[in-house]
Amino acid sequence: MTLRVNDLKVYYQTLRGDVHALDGVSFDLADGEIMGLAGESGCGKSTLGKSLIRLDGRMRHVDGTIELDGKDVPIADDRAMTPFRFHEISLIPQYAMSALNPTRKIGRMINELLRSRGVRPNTIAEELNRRLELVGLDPDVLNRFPIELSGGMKQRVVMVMATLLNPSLLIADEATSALDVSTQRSVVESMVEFRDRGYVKSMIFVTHDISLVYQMADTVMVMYAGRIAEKAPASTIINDPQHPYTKMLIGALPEVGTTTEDTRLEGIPGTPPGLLKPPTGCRFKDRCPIASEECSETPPLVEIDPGHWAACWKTGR
Amino acid sequence: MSNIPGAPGAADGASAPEAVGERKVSETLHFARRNPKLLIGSSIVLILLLTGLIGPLFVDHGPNEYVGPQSQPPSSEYWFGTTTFGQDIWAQFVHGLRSTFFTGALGGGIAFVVGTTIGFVAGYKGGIVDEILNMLTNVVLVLPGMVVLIVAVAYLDVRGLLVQALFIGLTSWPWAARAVRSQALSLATRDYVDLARLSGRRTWRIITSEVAPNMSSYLVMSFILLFGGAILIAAGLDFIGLGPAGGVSLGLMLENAVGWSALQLGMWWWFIPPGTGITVLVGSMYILNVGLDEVFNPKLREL
Amino acid sequence: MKSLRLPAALAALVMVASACSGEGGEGGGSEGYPRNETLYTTGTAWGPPTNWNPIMEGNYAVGTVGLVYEPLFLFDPNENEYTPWLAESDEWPDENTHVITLREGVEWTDGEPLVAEDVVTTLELGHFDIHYSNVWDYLESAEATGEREVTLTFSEPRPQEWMNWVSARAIVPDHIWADKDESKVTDDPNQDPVGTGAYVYENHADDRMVWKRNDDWWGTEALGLEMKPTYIVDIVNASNDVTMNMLNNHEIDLSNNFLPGIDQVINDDNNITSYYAGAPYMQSANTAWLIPNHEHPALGDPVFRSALAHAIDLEQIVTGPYTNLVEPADPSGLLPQWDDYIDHELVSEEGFSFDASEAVAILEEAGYLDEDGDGFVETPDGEEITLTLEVPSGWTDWMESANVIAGNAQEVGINVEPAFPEHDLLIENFRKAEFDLMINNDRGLSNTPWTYYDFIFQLPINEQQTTANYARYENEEAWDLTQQLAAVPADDVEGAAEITSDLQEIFLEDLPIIPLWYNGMWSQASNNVWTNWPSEASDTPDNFATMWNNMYQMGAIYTLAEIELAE
Amino acid sequence: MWRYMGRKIGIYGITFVVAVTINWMIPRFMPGDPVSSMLSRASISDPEALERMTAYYNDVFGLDTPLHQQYFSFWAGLFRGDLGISVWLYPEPVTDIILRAVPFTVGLLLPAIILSWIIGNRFGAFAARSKILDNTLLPIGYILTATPYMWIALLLAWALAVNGGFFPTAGGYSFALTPSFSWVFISNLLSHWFLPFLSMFVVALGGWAIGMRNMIIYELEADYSNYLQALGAPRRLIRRYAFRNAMLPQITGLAVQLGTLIAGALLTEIVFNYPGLGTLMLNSLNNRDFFLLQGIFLFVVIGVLIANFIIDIIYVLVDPRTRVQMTGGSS
Repeated sequence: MTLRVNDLKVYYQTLRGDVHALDGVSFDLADGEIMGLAGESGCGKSTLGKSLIRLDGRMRHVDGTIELDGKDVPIADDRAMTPFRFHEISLIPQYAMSALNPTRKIGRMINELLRSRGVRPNTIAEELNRRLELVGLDPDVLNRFPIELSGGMKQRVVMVMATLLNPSLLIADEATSALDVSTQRSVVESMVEFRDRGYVKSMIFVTHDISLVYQMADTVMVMYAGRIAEKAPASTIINDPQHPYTKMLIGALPEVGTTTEDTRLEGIPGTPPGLLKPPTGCRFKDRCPIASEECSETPPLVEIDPGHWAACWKTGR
Repeated sequence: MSNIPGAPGAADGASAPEAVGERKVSETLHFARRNPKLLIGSSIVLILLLTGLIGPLFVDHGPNEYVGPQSQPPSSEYWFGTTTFGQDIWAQFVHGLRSTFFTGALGGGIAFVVGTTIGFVAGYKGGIVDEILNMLTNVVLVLPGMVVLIVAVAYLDVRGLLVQALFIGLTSWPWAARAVRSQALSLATRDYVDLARLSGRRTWRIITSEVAPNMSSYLVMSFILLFGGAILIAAGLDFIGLGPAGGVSLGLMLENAVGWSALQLGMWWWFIPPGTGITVLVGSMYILNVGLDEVFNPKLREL
Repeated sequence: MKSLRLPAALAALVMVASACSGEGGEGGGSEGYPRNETLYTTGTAWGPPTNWNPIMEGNYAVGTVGLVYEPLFLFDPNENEYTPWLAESDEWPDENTHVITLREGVEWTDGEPLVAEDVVTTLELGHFDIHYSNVWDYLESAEATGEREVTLTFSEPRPQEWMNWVSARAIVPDHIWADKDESKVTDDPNQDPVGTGAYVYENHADDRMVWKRNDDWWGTEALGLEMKPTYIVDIVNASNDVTMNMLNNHEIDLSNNFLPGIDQVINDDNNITSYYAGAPYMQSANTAWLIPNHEHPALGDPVFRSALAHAIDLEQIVTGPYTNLVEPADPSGLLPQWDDYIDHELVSEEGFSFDASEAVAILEEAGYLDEDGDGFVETPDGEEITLTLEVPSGWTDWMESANVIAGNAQEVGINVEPAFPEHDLLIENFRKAEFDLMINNDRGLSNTPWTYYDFIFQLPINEQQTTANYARYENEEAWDLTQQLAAVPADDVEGAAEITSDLQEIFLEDLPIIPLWYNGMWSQASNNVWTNWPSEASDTPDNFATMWNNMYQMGAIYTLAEIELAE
Repeated sequence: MWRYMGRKIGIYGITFVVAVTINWMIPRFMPGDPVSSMLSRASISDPEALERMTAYYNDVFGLDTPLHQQYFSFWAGLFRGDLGISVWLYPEPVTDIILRAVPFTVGLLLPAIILSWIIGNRFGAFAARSKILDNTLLPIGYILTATPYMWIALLLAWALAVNGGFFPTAGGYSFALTPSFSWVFISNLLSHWFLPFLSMFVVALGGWAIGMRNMIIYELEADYSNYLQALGAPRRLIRRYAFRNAMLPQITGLAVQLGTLIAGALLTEIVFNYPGLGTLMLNSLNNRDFFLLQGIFLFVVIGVLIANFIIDIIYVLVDPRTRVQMTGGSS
């Protein structure tokens, strides 16, 4: 078991009170597992991605634990988290295009980063070149400035850089959304390859593009309003979703390539509840076509089939 | 001044504009009320403005009249003391504040109008118009404004506040134009502007109704900076004797104090108030501006 | 900490610099002029010294005439006497002939002796267009009638005017100047001046002129005058406050500027003195006049001018901007040094004084009434009167005075607004009669009140009035009298006074221009290094301690010999 | 590469032509006449002589030729380095007068700009470190940059020279000295230089510190900073990057602020009667010396253009982004 998240609660502090962005999230991630994390914007999927590596200034860890390879991950303590970062947990950010210091040559920046994390760059230089070649980049990019690279090249550089220390967990946060379809494909393929070669043990792939998830992910987790709605192997989610929300989500997809964000799920009437004062019970009940009285109780996340978890009173019986 | 990023949150305009707008306003207000920089800055500016507006009404003699004993230090009768000739320095100060505000507002205002107009048009229109306006901006930007002002103002026969403000306005707009241009440039490519363009609305309407509101905070801050800048330039001109003839301003007070050897005669009450007035006024404007920046710009709120 | 390295370096720099300033403050060091051999003056030069050509009046470094080049006579305004200087003696065989004998043993600094030809050549230069070309209007010939004897023959005797030339103009050496063409004479900066005087050129920079004593000067032997300072460093005028500061620190020995507030300094610091120990502290140097443009319908009317004159509260100006550093002028406008020429009886009868109600009465009587109720009078024809009083921008004391005068005038219903154009613009405007009112003091103390009356009454009126009668006042009788005054022998004070009395009658009747106050012979001295400055006290010298242009020729040169090193 | 530089040079060229034209135009189309001002000094009473001399000076100053010819001869003179003859300091050539003043102004400006820039940037970066520092240092910076140059000069003069007596109040060097390469002279020069320098330095310092503080805060919020934080890079490394990147807009700021700084130098010189271009400009103004005023204006403009050009080159050298674009790197 690589990662075990237990009842994680992370709130955003705002003027009007706490936004319950993650409100009791529990799941496991197995060695070698690539998990797609999907849901509408604002459902907490990015918050989950961030929480696992670094809470930003307004995020507050309220409750819950995280365990990585049996070790406790102290996400509330920024300083204690430092040893985990990069070495154990790494990130390909949403903004990979601008994640590199624009005024440093890429090689130099990587070296400086490595050195600051206690790694002698020359012990790893060869590996770096090999991995660059693996993703189809000339090692000469190290002598270039970020501005000289195309978006896809930068993306791949970030990918190589993020996984250079063979982390246990890689979080890819909307890592491909800024790329065109063919580049997306090759980046996704590289990621799978990295997992296969053991450069990363497991991966959480945050995206709104379910079709992309389907191509690469072993499992898919769907979140709704700060909670997990359903988690299951990718094919199950696509072909046999159980949670009404997942069903509507999949059903609302007009075709491959269109993103959930663009369509705004017009197929599902209503809007997600505000997370400032989340409603009691099932958070989907107001939009749910099959909601009934019992939905005013919070449904637990239960394993309805092996590896298939859902949080709905109507499933799993 | 290129450090103020584009209007945030412009992307989600369509979903629920009113609700979002309202929330944004109330949020801004909330932060505004809690920002010490904004509060301190604006209250000082306000106090000085009120002093300039109301103060003269409570002084029953003209600022240049010989009313009291000569060279008196501050006293209960003459709060800021008197000049070598027995003029009431408090009277000069309040009148001076008034004209300083006037020059600043007018000079800054003219620069603002010219700068933003050129910036908007250049950024929005693009192409050859942009090319020409940008060239113009760069030329005026490179020319040392104060020196041009000195040369030009020196040759004027009649010097008044109005003319001074006009000249200041006409030379200090370039950076505003440059900054507004780059902002407008990024806004002009946004969807809703495209939509407006497609629907055949006139450039001017699009700029005023679509582009400008989205950078209103930015514009407010530009105006304040131009305001403060104009005050400083005017003070400089006044100081070298190119101020309005027969008028009163804080810069002229400084000039007079120096000209009549207030430093050597130990009459600190003559040159401290006008200099402090200018410094505190402009400084408060700058601090107010940082406050505004923090209020408008969520990224800065956390610091 | 890297970020602290630069501030530290800066702090070190501060310490070094302030250490240096201690050294610099003493004003000496091995390369400097020794403090106790150097006289620091200021208040004479308004710009960097650029030439030493005594013919380029108004352009040469002050001191070029007086210290380097010398005149034939000095004039002593206190005693009203001419003292032979380069001349040894003179006589007037008849009213059209003046014979001047030069002093023996005077040498130019290049070793050549002073000869009669030098005087002739100097006069001959007047055939070029230079400032004294007009001597040839009344001079017929100048001849060297001996090695050291010059005979001047006049076509028209104007002794007052001629003696002005003799006592003000410098003689240049024939052996250098005879061969110069016109452009050389009028444009050459004359970098290496060869004179006869007590000082020679030493050095100059944009902000200073340095003269060095001529130890072979003839005057030491002939007159027993020993110039005390080895060096004179004449500092180009800075602003009032800078000068005041240097004086306070005794960095300068003599300031010939108007320094506002100097009365406080004189009272506080025993080592800074002026001619009088109390107000007005200074002697008078010239009269500041309010000059109306007679082409203006109201200002052309003597009655209106009289009303204006009565409206001005001179006391307010004297005590306000000037803090009693000047005195109100006599209604005749003549300087106190010309007391003999003032007809006091006439003046006390006909003279004006400040009386606002009188001014209002005069206006009313003459029909200047405020019919339209705007608070200001109109002409009897009902024309609005709006007058601008112009003084040069930056002349702070005058600007302030103009404000006072405008206020005074407004109080009696005459609409006067002050304006401060650039000096040269003002000059250009008043020359062309494009002004209403202005303050002017172009003429100063001289050997004869003729210079004043020439200034007031000169005719004819030209398209441009460049040196006199800016008011454009036309009175043939007055001009005739002025010309008669020019012809009175220089030593005939009584004869002159008779004519000036007639002139004063016309003047007070018509008030072509209005005398305001006497500008001071600004002079404040530090006694730290040099003492025995002229003052009203009986045990000190009485010459001027003012080194302005033309003042050396009026006795200021003696002051350099009379001052003494402080103990 | 050359496109970028060519463009810049093009703009500077146009600016220069505009400046020269403005410069040539202003005096000629404003009221006032240099020749009559010249003659007023010479006190000529004879009207005929006056006329002859007017013609003479008109000839010297070239004012009696048609306007377009004046314009071209103005340019021609410019290329010969001949800016005319001063009216005020007749008959000295304007160029000579200005060249005497330039070292003083440059000696004041250059150290003040460079030192205030370097130290101000460090202070700004330092202030951005924590909220407490930010809230204490920042208002000081704003007050400094809001201080009129002449006022800080006055305060310093009052405190350190008039009252304290630590420094001289006026002039470029002691009146007792003649320029030489001696310790006495140089130390004296420095003590006269210090206060004007200090007042310029202090005001400029505030501006740079604030600029840097604002820049660095935006840099610290930039994506690459966030990413480095997520990868556990130490604060120090991130600050170093942010500082370096914030420096780049500050270099451009140097060019933008140049005009203000020069204006500040002029005012400061006037307060201290420092024998540089500012004092000279005031004198030429008060004496309506067109040629001198024009000359000073041109010198200042040329100085600004050269400085801008140098700043451009420096910018290209230190900012890889422009450098890469200039060498034609991809996209």
